[in-house]
Amino acid sequence: MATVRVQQAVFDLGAESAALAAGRHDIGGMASFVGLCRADDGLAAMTLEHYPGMTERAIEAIAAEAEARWPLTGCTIIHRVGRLPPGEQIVLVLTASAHRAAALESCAFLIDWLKTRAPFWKREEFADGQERWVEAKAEDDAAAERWARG
Amino acid sequence: MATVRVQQAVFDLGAESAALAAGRHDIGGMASFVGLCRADDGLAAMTLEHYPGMTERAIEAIAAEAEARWPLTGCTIIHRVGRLPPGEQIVLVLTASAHRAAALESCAFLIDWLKTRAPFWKREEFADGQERWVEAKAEDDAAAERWARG
Amino acid sequence: MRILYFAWVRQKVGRAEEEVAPPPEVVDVAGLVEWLAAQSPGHADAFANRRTIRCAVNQEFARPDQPVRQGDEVAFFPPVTGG
Amino acid sequence: MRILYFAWVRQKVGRAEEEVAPPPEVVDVAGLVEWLAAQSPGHADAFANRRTIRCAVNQEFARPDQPVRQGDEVAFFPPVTGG
Repeated sequence: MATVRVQQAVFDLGAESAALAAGRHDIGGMASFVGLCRADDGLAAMTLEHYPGMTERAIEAIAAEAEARWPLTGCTIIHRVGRLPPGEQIVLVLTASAHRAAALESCAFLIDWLKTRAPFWKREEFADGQERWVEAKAEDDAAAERWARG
Repeated sequence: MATVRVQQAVFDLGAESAALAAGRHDIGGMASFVGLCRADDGLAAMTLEHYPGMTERAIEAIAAEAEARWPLTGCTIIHRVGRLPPGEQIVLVLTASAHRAAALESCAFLIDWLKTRAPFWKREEFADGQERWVEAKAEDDAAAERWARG
Repeated sequence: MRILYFAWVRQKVGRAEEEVAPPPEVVDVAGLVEWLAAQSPGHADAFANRRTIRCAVNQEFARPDQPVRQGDEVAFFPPVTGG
Repeated sequence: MRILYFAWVRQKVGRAEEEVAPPPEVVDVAGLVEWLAAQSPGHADAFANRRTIRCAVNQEFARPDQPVRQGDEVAFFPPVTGG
């Protein structure tokens, strides 16, 4: 059963990783991905909006899909919301398995699916006061699509 | 330039990750892999032997190959040696890039190549007193082979 | 029926949510979009380009032919950009 | 020439390293293996199955036809199993 959290607060990769491994001797590999806010093109901050209720359900469904595809011993997904300046963490995906390939592949799968299936929207603020909503990227759809079955 | 360490001491994923991101606003994603010692078949401990000098050179060469293939903003590789009971961390691979695919792919590449190109050897001790050297796995060669070019 | 709007759809409509009572001939998401688009200039603007709008019915992604009925929670938003 | 042994190769030879002075006809890794294998029963055992032994010359992986000369550091070990 995955741990899923949507929160404003920063997360702690080391603590989350330790929690997933605590007391277990059956984990051979843990993989993580942390998405961060880049200061591209004079970006001053990013604000993440989400759909409370649906977000958690959608992430839990994505995690359940990963657990069905790979033999995971644990999975943690944390996505931040609110206003985040450059350098701030946005999202954490953490997977653990007896085998490294399962941990690495499921981690890549989860972040690809999160990008296209979880109801979050990013608005960018720039140093000159301009604001704009980030547009969905075709490359993200393509990345998610490569995990399609059949 | 990658950070490469071969050490007996435990490492701290959170601290290493924070160090790689410190003061930077150009990182979009960080990927990590941590290999751990599993308690399979009554394993009491694993002892890692290495080739001092060559180990560091080999890991630096592997890291340089990753940096040539992907646009990384940072890379940290730590491999422990000595006696490690089940549950202990063995290896850390950490990569950072502007883009998530580069971070995720280079992380998978590095652990696959480390497994087949860095001079470490594992000896297993079992609860019944038996000891044996771990044999190289054909699946590890296959995993490393998929990154071959051309 | 409770309607929720997110991101620029919310900004264009001018509100985050509203309770609506569409007429009986509104039976699916496509019909609901047509009806909502006629409610105000802001609604019309938000739904001007149907292809850029996504929908969820009761917190599950939904296509235009998905049935909607009284009591449903229906959300409209742009393609997602999290992660 | 400095020879290093690791893992079960070290255990079979019975030492971690040794200084050797092979005759002039030993010019490459393959020749060095032949010569070393004749030095003791432990050496013979370690090199019994040539295909399971890997070699590095001056800390770079080397094939059987790699030249070796006085002053080189040559290491023999099983296929690596780190990570």
